[in-house]
Amino acid sequence: MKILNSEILSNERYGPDIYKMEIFAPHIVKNVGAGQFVNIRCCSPDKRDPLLRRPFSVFDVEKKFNVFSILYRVRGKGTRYMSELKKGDTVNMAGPLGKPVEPVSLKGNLLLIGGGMGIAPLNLISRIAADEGKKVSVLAGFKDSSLLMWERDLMRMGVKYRMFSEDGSWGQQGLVCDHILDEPKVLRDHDIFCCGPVEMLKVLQRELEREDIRATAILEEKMGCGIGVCNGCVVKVKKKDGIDYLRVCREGPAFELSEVIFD
Amino acid sequence: MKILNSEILSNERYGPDIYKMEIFAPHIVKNVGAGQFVNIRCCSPDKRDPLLRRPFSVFDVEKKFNVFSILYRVRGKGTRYMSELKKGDTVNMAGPLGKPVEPVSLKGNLLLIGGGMGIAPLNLISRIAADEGKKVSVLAGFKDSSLLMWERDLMRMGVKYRMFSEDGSWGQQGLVCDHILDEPKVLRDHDIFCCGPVEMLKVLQRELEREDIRATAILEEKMGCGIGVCNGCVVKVKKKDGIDYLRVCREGPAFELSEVIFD
Amino acid sequence: MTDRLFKWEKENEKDVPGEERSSRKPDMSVEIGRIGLKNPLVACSGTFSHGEEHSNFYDISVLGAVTTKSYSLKPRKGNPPPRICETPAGMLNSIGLQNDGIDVFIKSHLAQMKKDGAGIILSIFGKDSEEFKKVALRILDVKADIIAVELNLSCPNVEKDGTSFCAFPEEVKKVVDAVVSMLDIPVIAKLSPNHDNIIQSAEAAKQAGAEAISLINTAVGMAVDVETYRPLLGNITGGLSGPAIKPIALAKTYILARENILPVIGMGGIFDYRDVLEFMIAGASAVGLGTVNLIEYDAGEKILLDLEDYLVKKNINNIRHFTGRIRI
Amino acid sequence: MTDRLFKWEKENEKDVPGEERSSRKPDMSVEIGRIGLKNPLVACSGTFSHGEEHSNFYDISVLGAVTTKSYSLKPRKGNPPPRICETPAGMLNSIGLQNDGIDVFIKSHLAQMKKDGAGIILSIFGKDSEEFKKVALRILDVKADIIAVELNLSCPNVEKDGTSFCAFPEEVKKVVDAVVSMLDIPVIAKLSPNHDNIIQSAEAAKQAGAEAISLINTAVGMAVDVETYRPLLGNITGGLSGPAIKPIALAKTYILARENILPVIGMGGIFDYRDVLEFMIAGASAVGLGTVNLIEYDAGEKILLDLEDYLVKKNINNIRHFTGRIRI
Ligand SMILES: Cc1cc2nc3c(=O)[nH]c(=O)nc-3n(C[C@H](O)[C@H](O)[C@H](O)COP(=O)(O)OP(=O)(O)OC[C@H]3O[C@@H](n4cnc5c(N)ncnc54)[C@H](O)[C@@H]3O)c2cc1C
Ligand SMILES: Cc1cc2nc3c(=O)[nH]c(=O)nc-3n(C[C@H](O)[C@H](O)[C@H](O)COP(=O)(O)OP(=O)(O)OC[C@H]3O[C@@H](n4cnc5c(N)ncnc54)[C@H](O)[C@@H]3O)c2cc1C
Ligand SMILES: Cc1cc2nc3c(=O)[nH]c(=O)nc-3n(C[C@H](O)[C@H](O)[C@H](O)COP(=O)(O)O)c2cc1C
Ligand SMILES: Cc1cc2nc3c(=O)[nH]c(=O)nc-3n(C[C@H](O)[C@H](O)[C@H](O)COP(=O)(O)O)c2cc1C
Ligand code: FES
Ligand code: FES
Repeated sequence: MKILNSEILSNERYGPDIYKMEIFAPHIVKNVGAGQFVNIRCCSPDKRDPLLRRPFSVFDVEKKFNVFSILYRVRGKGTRYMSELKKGDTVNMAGPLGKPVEPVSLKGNLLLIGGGMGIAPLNLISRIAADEGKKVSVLAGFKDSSLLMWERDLMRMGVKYRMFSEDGSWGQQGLVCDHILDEPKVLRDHDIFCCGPVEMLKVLQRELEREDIRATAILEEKMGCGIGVCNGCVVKVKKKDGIDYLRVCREGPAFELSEVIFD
Repeated sequence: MKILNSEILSNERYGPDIYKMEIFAPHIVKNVGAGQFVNIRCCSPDKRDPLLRRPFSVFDVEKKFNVFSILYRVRGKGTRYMSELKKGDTVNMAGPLGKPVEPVSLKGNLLLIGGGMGIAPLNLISRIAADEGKKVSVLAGFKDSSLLMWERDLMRMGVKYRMFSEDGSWGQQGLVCDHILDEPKVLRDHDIFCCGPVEMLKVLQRELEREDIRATAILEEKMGCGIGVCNGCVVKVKKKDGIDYLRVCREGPAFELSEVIFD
Repeated sequence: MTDRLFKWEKENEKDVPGEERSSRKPDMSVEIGRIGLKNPLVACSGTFSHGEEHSNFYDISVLGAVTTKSYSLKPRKGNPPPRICETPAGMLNSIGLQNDGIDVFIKSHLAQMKKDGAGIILSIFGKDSEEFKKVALRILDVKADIIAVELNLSCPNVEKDGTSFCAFPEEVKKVVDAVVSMLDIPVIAKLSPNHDNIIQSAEAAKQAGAEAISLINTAVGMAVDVETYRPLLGNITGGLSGPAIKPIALAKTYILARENILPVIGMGGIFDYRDVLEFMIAGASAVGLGTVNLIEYDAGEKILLDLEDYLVKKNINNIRHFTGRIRI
Repeated sequence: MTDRLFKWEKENEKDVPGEERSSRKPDMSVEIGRIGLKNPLVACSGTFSHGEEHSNFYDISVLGAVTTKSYSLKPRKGNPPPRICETPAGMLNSIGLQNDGIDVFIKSHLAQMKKDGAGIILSIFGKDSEEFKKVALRILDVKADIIAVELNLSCPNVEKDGTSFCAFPEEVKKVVDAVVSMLDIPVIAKLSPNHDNIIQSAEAAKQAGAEAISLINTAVGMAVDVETYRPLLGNITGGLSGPAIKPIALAKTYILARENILPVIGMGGIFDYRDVLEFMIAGASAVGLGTVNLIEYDAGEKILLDLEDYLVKKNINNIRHFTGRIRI
């Protein structure tokens, strides 16, 4: 593995404060699995601010062109720096990192439940599954309609979806978990992957537990290194013999939802 | 006085690694005196790297257009940041700072002795004196010919000059101080201003002392604030009652050459 | 405040109507023992001279108080240059308490400061408790003009390798005692991060009658010129300040404030209003703006406005709300 | 190493001919007491795990040595998250010595490390000298595989507010003594910047038979979430590392190395070869790369090459040339 300066092919607005960056990177495209991420240095090499790399899920890949993309929201100085990069600039990046999520879907059907920017890794899962001819359904919840462009991407992948927004400006008004247990039998037919804010995952965990339905959660945590050396990015997980702290960047980012302890 | 975000009108190569930046700033143009400088923040406001402002002498002013310029060499991360700014960007800047050098030339003739980037403040002195109809002569020494463009500026001001370069690629081969005492009588006829590397100023001090000729030196020192509050930028100066530490940004940047203690 | 080529662009920069701040202006005042300040922002000693320069940039009387450069009995020339060196997100200084001496301050600078109208905290320094006492004596006549005296017990630039009074709680006590016995105005003891006895030092200061603790002075640091093998400061070591040390200063503030010995004026790397809130939440009753004054000359005014705006936005009508609010 | 769309651009990135480094390769080896290293670059404990991950980026056997994560007698789960927080030019961590325990290290990780081929410094931690002794006992069997044992006497994340063994020189002595009495391989004592007694601690370590001092561990620091009023670390305070603390680390290195008590392995904020030289000029015999490993995964290799290039350029044929060269 190498840290490479890879060329940016495009870096365009995807929504208010949201950008999609396409990067030419054969080594990522060749090796990436669903759920994996890249770790990006967000300043020129002689600067120490911001100091740490920033992790971003791989959003999509275009095998033929050796191109992959990330979808990111501008939150602070790291993502602001990224948003100012232009086509032809390079981005200093390591990856793919994290454990790819399990070979997709024994059941043949996939249900992806996303909240906000949590849709980023779900998009790649969807892409891979769709390419393999699996049936994919998406349930996703948002504050507003700022990720509306995603609908087009899903349509192109031929994926079934249902959207919720808190302000009612996109899809149904409400939260994605509101009706999650309406049809438990359908849920049981699917391999479920979810990613989103902790609040959403907590509700999902509680609801799915009631019907004893399994799901794979893709988690985020502040990272020191992204490669498993610092033990900085741990989440608390139930194990037979008590609790354990597992690294999102190494044992994760995918965990069995029921085992995660959010506190 | 204010810290202002002023608009850059041009920022172009002047020589290898040397740039001239033209800035629209009525408040600087109106108030600036010879020898004064501006203090520039070399990163976006949310960054802490580089932390301190960087001082640059005012190189030239175009009163009519409310424009002034600085001439700078790319040395480190601050000047590299500046060199990447474009026409239309703004630069966060305070000034004019420092004490203007004394009302120019009682003697009517000016001799400016410069070394390397030390020509930057001399250029403004020359401009002001020339505008007042004073006779200006310039002696300047360089490593090579990288500041060759300056010759054109001097020609336009109608200034007499003689250049030296260590590698012989511009003007006479040698150091600017080599022949400084060839005609002491001529020197005595001039108000002398000098600016350049400490090594040059040391030699000049020694040589001029021999003939008891006065000169005004424009000095540089690492700065904390540039406005006189931190006492960080001091130089050692001989005073009647011993030595004293004077601030380059407040009592300076111009000092009586014979009083400065370089050690 | 953009200085632009095209005048009409200026027009668009007017305040958005409806954003009138004054209608629900929050109460920004704080109390530090007997010291009342109209807001918690105090300019740090040595980074604001006596306020004259910053007055060119804003009306410094908006500040809670201005701490003067540390004054000693006799004028001090300070340390040999270079005295300043930039470090990652920080800076080193080895000024060495260059100052005109307390007499010159009283005779000339004080009048200027009174005119500028900010509350004055007079920082003083002496080589031992006797000298501190002598300085205090000079202040007696003008004590009505100053809010408090701050004792610089923590300058890392006068003794070898940065040792200072506050290395020894008993010294702290002696010095505070000497000054308190002379002057019946509030006394603030300023401590350093270079010793691990801040709690003991604060106890000692309290016992001797101090009103508050200022925390932190600079951390001992150093930098080397790789080409010349020389230290980048004339004094070899110096004091590290700025954002780099903010986490250290916050931890010290938290660890001391929690003990409830004396109110804490927290400082070290504050650059914006969020930094101010961090210090207050960790336990500070007021805060010091230091290095930021060297870089953003109008920081005092700007941070104050930002703080007020934030309180309004959050519907908090009292800045004291934050002190010690940390949720553990 | 640019990954570019146009292959022919890659062609231009070949080394410029005539820059063959090997022909005058400088001597990079250093000696730290009985410890000989092929070059002064040591990976710091806790930032390199046991080397496996970094092996994906370069051949880690080029390093002078790799220090393992600190291992304790029993596995430790570490502190609750969040454990990481970025600060200006630095970072806070409160990992809390999460590790698999010394037995797992010996049974599984050690074999991996031997395969990777770097010299091994085994960092250990115990809650008291007894526990240190027990850990040392386990190492007896594998002592041939390791260059030295480093005693972590300075982790700010296990005791309240960052207190650690090295607050007390007598504790330092006891622990070093306990380990040295068990193990006849070189012992390194790792000290912290949080106490002002490094000279005394180093003396104590020497008396008890330590071979060298590692300096510095992280500085106690803190950060607060202004919106939630919570500390940004689960453990409230944490350890500050990275470029922010480099000036502090350099000063400590200088102040200790000058005393000539024991050789110093200097660390704290090293990010490039010039930082390495600063530490060596200030007195370090070798240096530790810490936080940089988390960000530039191939830093070890890159800094080594840059150092070698610099020595060649300057016509210096021995890296030991720099140690303590400071010109005062
Ligand atoms: C494995 C992993 C995958 C990720 N994938 C994506 C992705 O595909 N797209 C994307 O937009 N983001 C993603 N993130 C989050 C992304 O890394 C952060 O948004 C980014 O680091 C923020 O950097 P910054 O410098 O802009 O903000 P900072 O200046 O670091 O922070 C600005 C503000 O945002 C908050 N913040 C920082 N990180 C997060 C976070 N992870 N969640 C919520 N708030 C945060 C901070 O607390 C702070 O208040 C991922 C994170 C992880 C761990
Ligand atoms: C009053 C005053 C007026 C000045 N006017 C000009 C001017 O008109 N044009 C101009 O190009 N520069 C001028 N300088 C110098 C200029 O401020 C520095 O070159 C600049 O601060 C370097 O910033 P940096 O971040 O690029 O370099 P840094 O990253 O700070 O430093 C890079 C390297 O350059 C060295 N360096 C930094 N400053 C200086 C210096 N002043 N002299 C020599 N070496 C230095 C550093 O030691 C370091 O090795 C002036 C300085 C002063 C004090
Ligand atoms: C240039 C400079 C000079 C200083 N002089 C003094 C001083 O005279 N007396 C004092 O008590 N503290 C002095 N300090 C310390 C500051 O008052 C403050 O405690 C410290 O810098 C930490 O705050 P900051 O990080 O915001 O600067 C000085 C700091 C700087 C940067
Ligand atoms: C994430 C992290 C974990 C660390 N864990 C340990 C440890 O287990 N044992 C130890 O002695 N030091 C530990 N340290 C301290 C480093 O080894 C080093 O002393 C310190 O970080 C200063 O160097 P740096 O600024 O280059 O990182 C850790 C540091 C970091 C950042
Ligand atoms: S971020 Fe370092 S172990 Fe995961
Ligand atoms: S730079 Fe601060 S006084 Fe001159």
